[in-house]
Amino acid sequence: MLNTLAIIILSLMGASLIYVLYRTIDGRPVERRIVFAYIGLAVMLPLMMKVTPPLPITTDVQKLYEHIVKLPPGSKVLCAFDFDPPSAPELQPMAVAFVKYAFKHDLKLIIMGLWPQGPQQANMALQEAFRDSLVAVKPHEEGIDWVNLGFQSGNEFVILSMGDGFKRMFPRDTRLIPYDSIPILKNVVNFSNIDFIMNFGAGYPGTREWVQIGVDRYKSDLGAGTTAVQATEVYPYLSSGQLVGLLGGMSGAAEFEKVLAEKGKASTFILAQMFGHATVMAFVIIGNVAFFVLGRKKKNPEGNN
Amino acid sequence: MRREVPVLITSIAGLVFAISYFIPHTPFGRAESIFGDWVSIVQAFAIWLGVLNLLKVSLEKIFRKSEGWPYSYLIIASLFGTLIVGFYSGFSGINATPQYTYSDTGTGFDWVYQNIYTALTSTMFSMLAFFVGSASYRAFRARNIQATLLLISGFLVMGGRVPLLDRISSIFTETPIFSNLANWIMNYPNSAGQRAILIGIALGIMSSSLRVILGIERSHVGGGN
Amino acid sequence: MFSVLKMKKYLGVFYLIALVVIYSTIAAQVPVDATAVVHPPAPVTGLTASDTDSDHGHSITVNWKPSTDDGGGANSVIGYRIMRSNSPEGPFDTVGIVPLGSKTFENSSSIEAGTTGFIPDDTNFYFRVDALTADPAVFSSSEGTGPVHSYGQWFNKGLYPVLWAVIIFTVLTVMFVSAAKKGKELYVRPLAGIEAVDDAIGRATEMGRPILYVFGLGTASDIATIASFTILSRVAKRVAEYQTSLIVPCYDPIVMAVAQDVVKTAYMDAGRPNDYKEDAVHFITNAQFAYVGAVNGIMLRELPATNIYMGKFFAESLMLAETGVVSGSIQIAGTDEIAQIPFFVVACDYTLIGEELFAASAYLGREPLLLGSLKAQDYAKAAVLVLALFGILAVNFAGDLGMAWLANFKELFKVID
Amino acid sequence: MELLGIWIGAILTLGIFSFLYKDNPVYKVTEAIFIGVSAGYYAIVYFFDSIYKKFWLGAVVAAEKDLMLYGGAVLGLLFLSRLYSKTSWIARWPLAFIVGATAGLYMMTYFVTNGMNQVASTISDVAQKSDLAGSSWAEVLGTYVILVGVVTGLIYFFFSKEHKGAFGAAAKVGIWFLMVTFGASFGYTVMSRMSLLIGRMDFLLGDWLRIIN
Repeated sequence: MLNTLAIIILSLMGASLIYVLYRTIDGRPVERRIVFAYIGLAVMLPLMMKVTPPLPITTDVQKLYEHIVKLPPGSKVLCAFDFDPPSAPELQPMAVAFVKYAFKHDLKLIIMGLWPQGPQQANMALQEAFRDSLVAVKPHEEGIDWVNLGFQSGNEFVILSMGDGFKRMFPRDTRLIPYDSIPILKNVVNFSNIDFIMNFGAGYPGTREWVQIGVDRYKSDLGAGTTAVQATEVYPYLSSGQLVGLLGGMSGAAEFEKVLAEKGKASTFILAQMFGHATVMAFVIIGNVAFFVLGRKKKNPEGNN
Repeated sequence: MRREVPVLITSIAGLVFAISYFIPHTPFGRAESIFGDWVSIVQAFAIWLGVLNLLKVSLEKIFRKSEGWPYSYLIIASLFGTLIVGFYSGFSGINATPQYTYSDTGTGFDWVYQNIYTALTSTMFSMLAFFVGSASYRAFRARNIQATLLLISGFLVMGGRVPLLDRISSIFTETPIFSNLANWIMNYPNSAGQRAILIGIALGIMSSSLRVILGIERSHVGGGN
Repeated sequence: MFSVLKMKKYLGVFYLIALVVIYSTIAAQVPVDATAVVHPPAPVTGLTASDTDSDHGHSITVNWKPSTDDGGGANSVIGYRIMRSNSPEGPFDTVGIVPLGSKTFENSSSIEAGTTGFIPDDTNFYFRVDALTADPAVFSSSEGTGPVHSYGQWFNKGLYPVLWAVIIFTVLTVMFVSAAKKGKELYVRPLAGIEAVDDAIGRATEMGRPILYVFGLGTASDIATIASFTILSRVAKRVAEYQTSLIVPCYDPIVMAVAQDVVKTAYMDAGRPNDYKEDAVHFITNAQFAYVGAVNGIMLRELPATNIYMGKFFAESLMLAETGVVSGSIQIAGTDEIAQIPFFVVACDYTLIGEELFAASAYLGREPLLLGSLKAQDYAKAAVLVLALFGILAVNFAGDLGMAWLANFKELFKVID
Repeated sequence: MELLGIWIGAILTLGIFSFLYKDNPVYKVTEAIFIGVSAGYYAIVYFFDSIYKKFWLGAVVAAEKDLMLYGGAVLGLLFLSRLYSKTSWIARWPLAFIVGATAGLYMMTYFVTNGMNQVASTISDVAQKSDLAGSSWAEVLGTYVILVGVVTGLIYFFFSKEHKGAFGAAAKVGIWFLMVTFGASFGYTVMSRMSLLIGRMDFLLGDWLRIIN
């Protein structure tokens, strides 16, 4: 019911764009609020449609996956949650998928955050993971299978000092249990005892800082999930091998869920993402068609860019 | 005194971190970790400075009855509201057995975070989606070669990174042409451009850091050179 | 008769014995059938321990060849336990457990004496590695190794290239800065964006419309904002000469204060101190969207002929640029926020990209510090280009030229910390 | 309590979205709450995780006290002198410390990670992937694209020579590469923005109105 309704409205919207094009060429552009309405609906309606479009797995995601599956059971994974609620739609699904995978394959998670909101997002991800039936089959104990070290101020300096000893920056976990009396952290002194670092980064401090210090200075293996905005900036680290793999934005998250065979939110969001992009592209085209039909404004000189 | 001391502090701090990169041996390795601790603590106080400053500014606004002053009451109220909930959650957690932290799931502070903070921040930024839309309709023009190139590659990435253009191409072929293309653009031309920028930035940061450490650059201590 | 009775009695005894025998044999069978015995796996071989190189000490690296039953053979190994002791005889205690497949373990500690697991430097230790199986009781220990002690190194090997590069760069910077201070003419190429400013101001005069100058959300300590001040002073000077009007709405009070005396001085330099109006540069608010709203309002009311955006911009960039297009102004932008540059490029007529912004302010301000370091950076870039191209040739043709050593040229850049 | 939370969240969300229609008091109210709450949030987190957990527990109540931490606390307190214009100059000391430390760290990290390692991989890529053996034509092409892009891009950011002749041509190619790069980040930024909105829509339709689940 909702599904069909959504489809009908969306197709009507598509058709009406032609009228918008006509008006724009006619020199009577529609006002912003109309455009806002288009964007809003284009994102809202697909959420009502239970469709997951086919998604090819990109090499960046594949690389990360191949590295993760190589981690033997019992490996210690440092999981850095460096993002806040605004970036959650992109990064939370990645985090959830990763945590679920880790628990199912008995990877030990050491969670921390360079962003104040990180550890709280981690808590949410853990709650979500525990709801998974396959994770629930065997109990996962805090302090043995995972620990949340919380947040520490100092941005990249936190990573730097962790090179001397994690305890230095995280003397206690979020339950205020002293570092030395947490079983999972027994014999974990610094990066040399960590098998893999997974970073979910939304900006500064984030993936770049982990590459600069965690990888280039302390020689750890780093995988990253970043917001789309960040992704473009960290791609060079991917081709130079400073990152083992990269999940970029919502589609990265969806691919990650697919490759890990975890049904998650990102897969359900990707359709809305498609329509959102389509709308923006349509408006760019309309705007530019009008721009050329009406002829370049006289006042506009040959810019240098 | 007001100039020299800060400049000296800057140089010392800078040198410690620069040198300890090459010389791990004590005292540098050790000094580095101690300074690292300090940075962490100082930044925490800096945040508090910011908060107190906000309080100060809002109060001034109210006393001066300057434009939009009634909202300042609201700012102060919500600030204190959050602080009270936070401190309550925190200290009751510290005194409880077993201890829990201010941000654990189920605490009042976490409730504020989940329902108020999250809603506000996420929505604030999600508005940008609308603005991108209207800007793409009214402002983003292929006004010259560069802008045209930008828009084209933007299009390929936008349409290729989600199965949008592939939907169209799938009529003719099974292989996800556009997804591969977008992926290629990201991995090669994009990486190339980013690398050029990165290298530029690296040198830029290096020279500015150098000026700061050598004490030639003093704008941060509130003085020309 | 009585013998029969006897017989019965012995029979009972016989049964008894028989039962005992049967039960005992069954009992003997039980453990054998119930649990499969875990045979101790092959121990690890080639165990070595040495001080971890290029560090501050307090760390020993242990290497070994995995057990033959790790991933192969009896496939019984589930991991390795690294044991340490102060004497060859032991007692050994666990310092780490690593998953199967591992070949190395770094036993390091904090440099703070007294912290748990602290490894004092120059103290002898002995190591042993146990190959563990599913049964905690069944494992096989390797030969012990040692004595080994940790110590700090005075220089981090593999960083020589970095060191040289840093030294050269430092010398260059200091050289050029002092040269510029001495007033040596250092050439900086003209930038289209800056050239355009003058025409834009001229045009504003013809149309009798104001110039809008926006700093963005940067604070007075951001390099981008500092660069922007230099550009503003140039703009203000021209504006004063052409007797056009200038609007500078500010987001940050301190930026506003600085901007005010920048503009004031510019008017004085132009010889028109009386034309300067206090309210040309004014504070709006430091809430992002409120600020954008206000500036957009100004654009639509005053219809400035030219909008100049120079400094640090965030999400507001496209909102400003969009309104600018709608109000039909020429737009010139410059920022070092990579994520915002695209929006400026497609919405503005000219955009200064990243470093260009700094170059522009050096070009206009002729400020020795900026000029000097800009030069140093240029030379560094040139060096990078030359070395990179040479490196590629070297790596590709070293073999053909019979100069194998050239093939390692790229190692010059590879930083192995 | 949870339901109440969701309703409050929804009301605040709509309050902010009301800005899309036009700037209005409702938006201003939510904005004010936004400023207050986020300030309070940061204050709490930094207080408990840094000042309490790291400094207080580490230097004041711990068994073996790390007295060095007091140095940080003193520097930090100096920051607060900013609040009074007369003493504000003292705040330059901690500021100077932070600026210096950052400069010292950045000088190395940026130079190594963004400088040397990037150049190194540009070189070695060409060395490794430049023959069709073992890598697809797309990779081979890509490798050379990276090489050309990096070189011309750097040339564009070279300010000591006017863009004329062959040099100018190279610079032009450079700016084209930069534009493709910016195009990519344009596309990705749009992608991010859409995701944020999707997140909110999911909250409104799913958690609040329960239309989708």
